[in-house]
Amino acid sequence: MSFTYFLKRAAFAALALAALMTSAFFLVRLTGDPVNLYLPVDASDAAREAMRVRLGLDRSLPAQFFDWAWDILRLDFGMSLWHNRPAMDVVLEALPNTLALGAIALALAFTAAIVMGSIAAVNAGGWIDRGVNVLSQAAASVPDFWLGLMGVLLFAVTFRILPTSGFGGPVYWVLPVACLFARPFGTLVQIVRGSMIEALNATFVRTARAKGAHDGRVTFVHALRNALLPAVTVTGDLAAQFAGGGGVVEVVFGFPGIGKLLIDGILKRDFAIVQASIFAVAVVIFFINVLVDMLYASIDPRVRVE
Amino acid sequence: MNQPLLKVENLSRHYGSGATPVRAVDDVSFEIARGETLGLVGESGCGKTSLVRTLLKLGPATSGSAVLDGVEITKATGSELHELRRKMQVVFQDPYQSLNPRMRVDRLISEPWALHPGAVPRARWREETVKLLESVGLRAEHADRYPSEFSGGQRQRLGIARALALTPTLLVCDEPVSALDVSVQAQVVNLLFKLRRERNLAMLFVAHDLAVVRHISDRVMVMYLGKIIETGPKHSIFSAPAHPYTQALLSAVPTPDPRLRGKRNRIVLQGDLPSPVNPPSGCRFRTRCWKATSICAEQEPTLIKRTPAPGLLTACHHVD
Amino acid sequence: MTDTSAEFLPTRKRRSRRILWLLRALAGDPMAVAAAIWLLIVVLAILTDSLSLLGDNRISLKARNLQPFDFGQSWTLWLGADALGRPLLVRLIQAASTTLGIAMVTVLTSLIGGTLLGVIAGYFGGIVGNVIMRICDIILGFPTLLVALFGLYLFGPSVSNLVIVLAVTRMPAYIRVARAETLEVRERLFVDAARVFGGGPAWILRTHILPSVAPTMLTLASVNLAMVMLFESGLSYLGLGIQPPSVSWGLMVAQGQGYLSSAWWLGFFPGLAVMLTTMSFNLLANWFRIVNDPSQHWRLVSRRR
Amino acid sequence: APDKLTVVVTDEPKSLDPCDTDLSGNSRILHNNITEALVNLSPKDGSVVPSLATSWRQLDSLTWEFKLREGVTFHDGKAFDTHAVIAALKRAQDPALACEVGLATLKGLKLNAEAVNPTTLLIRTDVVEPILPNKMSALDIGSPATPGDAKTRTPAGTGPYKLEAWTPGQSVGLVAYDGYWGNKPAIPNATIIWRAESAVRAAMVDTGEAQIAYEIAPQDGTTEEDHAFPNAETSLLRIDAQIAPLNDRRVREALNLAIDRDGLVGTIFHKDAQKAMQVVPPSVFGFNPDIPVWNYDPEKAKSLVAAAKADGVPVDKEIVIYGRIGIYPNSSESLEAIQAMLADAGFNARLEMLETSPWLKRLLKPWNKDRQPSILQTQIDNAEGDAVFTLPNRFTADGNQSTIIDAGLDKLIADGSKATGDERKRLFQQAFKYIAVDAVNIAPLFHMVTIARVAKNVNYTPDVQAGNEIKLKSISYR
Amino acid sequence: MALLEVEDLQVSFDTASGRILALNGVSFSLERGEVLALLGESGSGKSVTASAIMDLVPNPPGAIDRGSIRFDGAELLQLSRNERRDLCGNRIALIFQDALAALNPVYPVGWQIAEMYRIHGRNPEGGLEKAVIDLLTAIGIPDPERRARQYPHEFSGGMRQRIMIAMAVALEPDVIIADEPTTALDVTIQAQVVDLLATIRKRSDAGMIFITHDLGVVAELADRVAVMYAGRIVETANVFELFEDARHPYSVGLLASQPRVDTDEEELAPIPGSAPNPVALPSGCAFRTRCPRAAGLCAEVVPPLETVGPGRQAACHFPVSSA
Ligand SMILES: Nc1ncnc2c1ncn2[C@@H]1O[C@H](COP(=O)(O)OP(=O)(O)OP(=O)(O)O)[C@@H](O)[C@H]1O
Ligand SMILES: Nc1ncnc2c1ncn2[C@@H]1O[C@H](COP(=O)(O)OP(=O)(O)OP(=O)(O)O)[C@@H](O)[C@H]1O
Ligand SMILES: [Mg+2]
Ligand SMILES: [Mg+2]
Ligand code: NI
Repeated sequence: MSFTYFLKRAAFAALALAALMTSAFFLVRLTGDPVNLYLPVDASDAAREAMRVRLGLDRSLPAQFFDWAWDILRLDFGMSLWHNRPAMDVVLEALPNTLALGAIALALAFTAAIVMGSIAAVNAGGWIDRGVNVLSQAAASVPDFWLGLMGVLLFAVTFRILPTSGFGGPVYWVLPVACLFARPFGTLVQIVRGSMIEALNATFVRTARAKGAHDGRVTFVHALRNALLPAVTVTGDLAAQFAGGGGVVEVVFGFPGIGKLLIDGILKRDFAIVQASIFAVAVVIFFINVLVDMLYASIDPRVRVE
Repeated sequence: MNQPLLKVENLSRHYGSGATPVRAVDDVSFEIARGETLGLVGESGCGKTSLVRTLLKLGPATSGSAVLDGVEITKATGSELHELRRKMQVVFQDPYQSLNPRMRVDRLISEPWALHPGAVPRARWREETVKLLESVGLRAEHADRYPSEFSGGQRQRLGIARALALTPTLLVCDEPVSALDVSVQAQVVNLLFKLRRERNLAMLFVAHDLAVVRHISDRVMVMYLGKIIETGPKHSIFSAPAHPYTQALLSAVPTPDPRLRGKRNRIVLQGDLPSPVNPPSGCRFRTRCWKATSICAEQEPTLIKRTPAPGLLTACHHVD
Repeated sequence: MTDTSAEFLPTRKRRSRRILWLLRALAGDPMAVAAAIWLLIVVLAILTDSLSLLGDNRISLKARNLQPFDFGQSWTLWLGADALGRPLLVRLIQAASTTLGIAMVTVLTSLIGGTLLGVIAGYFGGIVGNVIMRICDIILGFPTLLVALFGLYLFGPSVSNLVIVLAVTRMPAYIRVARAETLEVRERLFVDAARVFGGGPAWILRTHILPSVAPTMLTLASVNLAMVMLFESGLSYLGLGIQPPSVSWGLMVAQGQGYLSSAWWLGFFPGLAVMLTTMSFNLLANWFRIVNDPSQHWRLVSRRR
Repeated sequence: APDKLTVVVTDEPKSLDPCDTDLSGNSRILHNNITEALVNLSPKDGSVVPSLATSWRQLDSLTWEFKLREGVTFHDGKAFDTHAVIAALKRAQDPALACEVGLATLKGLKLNAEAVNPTTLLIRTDVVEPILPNKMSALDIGSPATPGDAKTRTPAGTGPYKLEAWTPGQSVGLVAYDGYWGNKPAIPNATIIWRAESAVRAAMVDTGEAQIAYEIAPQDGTTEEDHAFPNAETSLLRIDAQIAPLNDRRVREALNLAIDRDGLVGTIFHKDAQKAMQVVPPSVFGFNPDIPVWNYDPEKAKSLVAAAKADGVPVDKEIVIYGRIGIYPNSSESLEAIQAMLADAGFNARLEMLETSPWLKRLLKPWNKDRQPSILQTQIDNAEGDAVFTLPNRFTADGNQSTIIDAGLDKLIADGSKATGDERKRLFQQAFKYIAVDAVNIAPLFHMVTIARVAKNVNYTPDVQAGNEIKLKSISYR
Repeated sequence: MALLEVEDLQVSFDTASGRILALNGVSFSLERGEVLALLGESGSGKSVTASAIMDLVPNPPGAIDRGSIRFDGAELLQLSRNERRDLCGNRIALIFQDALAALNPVYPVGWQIAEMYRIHGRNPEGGLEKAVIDLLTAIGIPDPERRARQYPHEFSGGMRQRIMIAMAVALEPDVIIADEPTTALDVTIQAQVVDLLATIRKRSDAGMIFITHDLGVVAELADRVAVMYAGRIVETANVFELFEDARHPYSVGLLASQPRVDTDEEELAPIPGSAPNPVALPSGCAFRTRCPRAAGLCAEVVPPLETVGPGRQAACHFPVSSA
């Protein structure tokens, strides 16, 4: 992957980002005025109006937009109303948590899925395959928030071996990771299994067998690398989704990540936070996509020509 | 009637734009008379399908003209094009792909009529379908099946029946038998042969199997890398080929006769077909030609009569 | 290149053969059978409910948080009662019709819209196609949750808005698949053949492309049904989807959360229902895929090793 | 005994600025832990007791004098004196800062402070303010080093604890302040964390993750460790009395009669909640004990509705019940139940649960002229103990959330606000009676209780102020 | 004793439409240094025969029901999986039809050739790298050092097929099975590949099974021909005998339907009808529905493969007599 290719992609991503941010700007503003939320209900109309003026919300939308766009160009995302701090600071505090959470969950899911999916594919049709199939379908179908609640009920409330929620040392990560793990794991097992079966039936695998390669070599050297591509694609998509926050799971566990920040930001009409998070997430997604492309190219030489 | 049915002049078809387009068809001229069969042979990737698709107006011509029965194909649009379509039909290579697997045979065959209201009144569709099926050696009850229920040879017959539905004057066949087994291939070749005679069809018959071309064509055209390098009546081409490529092509065809093994003077060409993106200068065949000299790199040979063989036009500097 | 069925059967016999084959294929996959049975139960339950055969569903604060598995009670109370004393089982069934109804309508909307847009983008390409695809990119650029949040905030959380929002967020997936399929089908020879016969874009889209794209889209839809259910549950859980007094499984889990340690069954059963139903859709979609892919048929018929 | 205590609350504080202590989330952490006010209110009877001020008196109707405690220093080393108070008062009233205290408690009042000497302070008001000391209990005094043009996240006060760290999204840590003027707290380290879910908060005390958890839902608050205390909140439904059919008094009365308050208490509401007949709890100055409680009488409700209908009131019109998600534990269950009760009485009522922001749109004016008839779920808090903190604005014609427009009531409230003593009490009682009995634009529900779960080994009994204060210095391990 | 002897091999597949008997009692033998052509229409079971020998029949849906495959005196079907793997590539090598699909797209071709040595623990003289480059040179790939590092998609069809061949002959196996190695190629490229195979067979004394449906290539390369039809071998004969004097009506039809490039003929003589449905083969002789000589007996009794002349056999009740 050449540097110019990277630049091209970056340019395209920047365009998309601009469109994204613009639509975010207008969408966020359509969700309503934050003033009521930030003043006591007893505050006078004058006080409300004063706040509107202070936040620049009294001006016309285009005027607000140009100011805002100029600020964004200087990477100034404004102050968070709720946190009383520069919005980017708040976002950059939450982002690493989310990324770590997503990365751990995905890495585990990916590894486990490769192993289980391959085993199932090698034994396609057998009872191991059926077992893995049911397990992975269940994992792919379980609502993550429910899994979280039941995890809390079981491991925190009943057995008291894990904290109910919150953030801190490794024990605090167990339940959120487990919840986020389930769906990618289920999906990936299905995908790995499918592409593995396909790869195992491919002519080049027959070639490998005809060459006298033993099953392990056939499976892991020849089939797996070819079967990896769809799994990598899906993992990339999932990673992009996770970059936007573990959403519901973060809420369930009070995990201070970008997903919770975003949800709170919207509920609290904290425009700066919402926009800064969207921006940060979009940048992360861009890098995830580049990474996936690089991974792709390193796995499959046919992609490299492009 | 001296007017040829189809007259193609300096036709080119390039894919992609910019500095290095794929010159799939490059400056090709030829004619087909009414009732005549022109065979087109060449290696894979030499531009046969591209030429066919340009003639059928499935893709735009880059330059040049093709006139069918007085109508300029490359410029035709709207109702003119619609009328043109009736005169010119196609049989594709792959009988598994060219029939929509979700349509029943009666619908498949009547699709041209549905698109040309007035060709055949709806009430007679069934009757005509049966007639067509019978003319290609199928039976009436086959009209209620789906294509997947037919064998390859039968499917190709369906394709032919459908192509004949609008009683065209020119039938373009893009490798109609390459996907078929030998025993079945012969059936289809015989069928085409018979139909051509019965209906006075003109045909452009594309193949890379020289034996089949020899069998069915009146005239043959050899294509190499987007260019026609030799053309002429079948007998001239097959018995006195003048272009080294034609010679090599003919000699490379294995003869089903073990006694000739090792006795024939076989020419085995070295290397592969060069890329049409960046074809060799001058004569395009020179990179694989054993006769090539410096002139071949400098000057492109024109397609002219160079040998006493009747009607044979050759594009080579080194015809002896 | 083998000809698998050169011998012909009358149409009716062929159809009954197909049904037989489907049954045999279903029998070959016990999980699919289980899934089908579960979905059947759910559908039957919704039917009985819609015919109001389920009896009393009134609030009864005295029966608040009644324990489940007390088989001495009327059968509607076997799964206990909710925080307002309504039989949980009946609530679950009512929620099922909301959840499934929303999923169905959503999937249908995005299926139809997405397929049309995708097919158009794929067949015509050009500016229209580009615009459609760029809009898809933008929708996909937002975290899905965010689009949903925006949508529901803009228009207020109501069932129809939920459907619209979910349909819009899911649509890009359909558009992409439909476009990819169309790009592929467009290059097929039978499409070229139709063009040679004089078929215009409308004809080709209607008679050749849409029918060819349909099976893939239907498979996608069945998988999506599961996804939409999960997503709706998630949104309702966050308080953005279904609002009380309407009820959906996700909302029931959310409401049950407040009773996690005092009445676990309030959140447990609806979540389980989501999981089982989602899984059933996934399993059936899987089965459907295999049934429609001749190269995988052996999975369903043979057990010989 | 352990030296650490963890308290779990519902929300992260919005700011930790001393001028924002009107928000209970901020106040719980700051008030009397980090920062202190001149005076405190006694949890027993609501009387004003000394804190940073040792004594005070009214010099004339518009002037008050406060004597400040000596030898007090802020956590940042600055001395506590009149300048600090003047600065704090200025900040609180600065419109640019939009402080909660200034906008809510001190609203409508211009305060002018003047230092006589470092320990004597004069405060002048622009209108008569009989309960100025009471109001001063809401004004926390931060260090004069607190920036004047922005809110702070690192407050320095005079309280027994100083802020150690605020890790956004996670916790606020407090440590005991060695230079505190009063008694040393028993527990040197305190952490405040927040979790949105009642069940989780409750479980955290069980698992030892926290020692005190507030706002436990009634269904969880059933163990010995759970303490219910009245929290000065009164839940009610505000009736939009201007839109038909709710503009008919009989219909509003019927609404009240149709609600089975006895059925709700002990199930959806905690058993210690008291049926309310007016919008303030009995502890508030001005509470009127003579207003009768509504009885549950669906038959009478039906007949009232029928009578209204006979007079051409469009009683079949759909009435929306606007609820706010999470306004108190079980808020949507309570409305679901109420909706069913109304339906039983023949009302065509539809429930709509709203997030805070859209709910505020319904709560606050301006309202659409041709809006639907509606009932709004709300609750009114009066921890300050005087009716003046409840009546104006909510029930006066110029109020931004009032559905009553009644000149007589306005006058009652205005007069009461200026009066003192029994006269004040009488006027306020009259106002409450008018609202509850004559205007009937509310359906009072309950004087609410909050449940706090306290670990067995912790010595802490929440009082009426526990909604706004965690009196950390009084907490100890057994 | 023959190098490779296949006897009464039956292979079946379970499919949705029923069980397919892909091989229905196939017997033939291969001598050292001999080229045996397996000739037959699409679907006649040629590839399945190769798969069965290489232990590549996918199970499920396929299974070897009965029969024996003896290689160099050992009964292959009784060997363990690993023992058979050790033979594959090492002593019996397979060349696939579609080289693009048969080469692993994600590894360089040099690596894939070298893998052959690695799997069987061979250490060629001069090291792996040299062995690979030597092989590539031998099959006529220019610039072998660079080419060895390239991936399959960077080669032309002919070159890929030659790389497959290089891989197959790397360990100098005793038997080479080539499954239609030239079918997908153009005539000029096909000529190159056929030449390469001819060179290889001259150089080594390996036996070769050459699967094709191209009579021309058979005439060019084969010593002996086995004609397959619907999962059976219907005729085996010396290549000269077959072309001059075929006995089975199917062989005769095949020869007659082939158009020739070196002569003119007015009308081809196709075999009527199409290949039978493998799920429902006609009773008795599977060819009878298309056979001009079919009689009542053909529908009842499966004609056994009988000797009809010195070293040649045919499975027909009414063989065409040499006239
Ligand atoms: N749509 C296209 N875009 C770009 N290049 C194309 C396209 N179609 C064909 N080509 C290129 O044009 C050249 C001629 O292709 P064409 O399909 O006409 O060859 P052909 O002679 O029909 O080959 P075959 O015998 O394999 O059918 C090839 O190099 C091919 O790669
Ligand atoms: N994996 C499989 N599953 C089901 N049937 C199979 C499978 N492989 C082969 N068959 C069937 O076995 C029969 C013989 O197939 P085979 O591939 O040996 O034919 P072939 O002679 O090699 O044909 P071709 O010339 O097309 O390569 C066919 O009827 C085919 O349908
Ligand atoms: Mg072609
Ligand atoms: Mg084969
Ligand atoms: Ni989610």
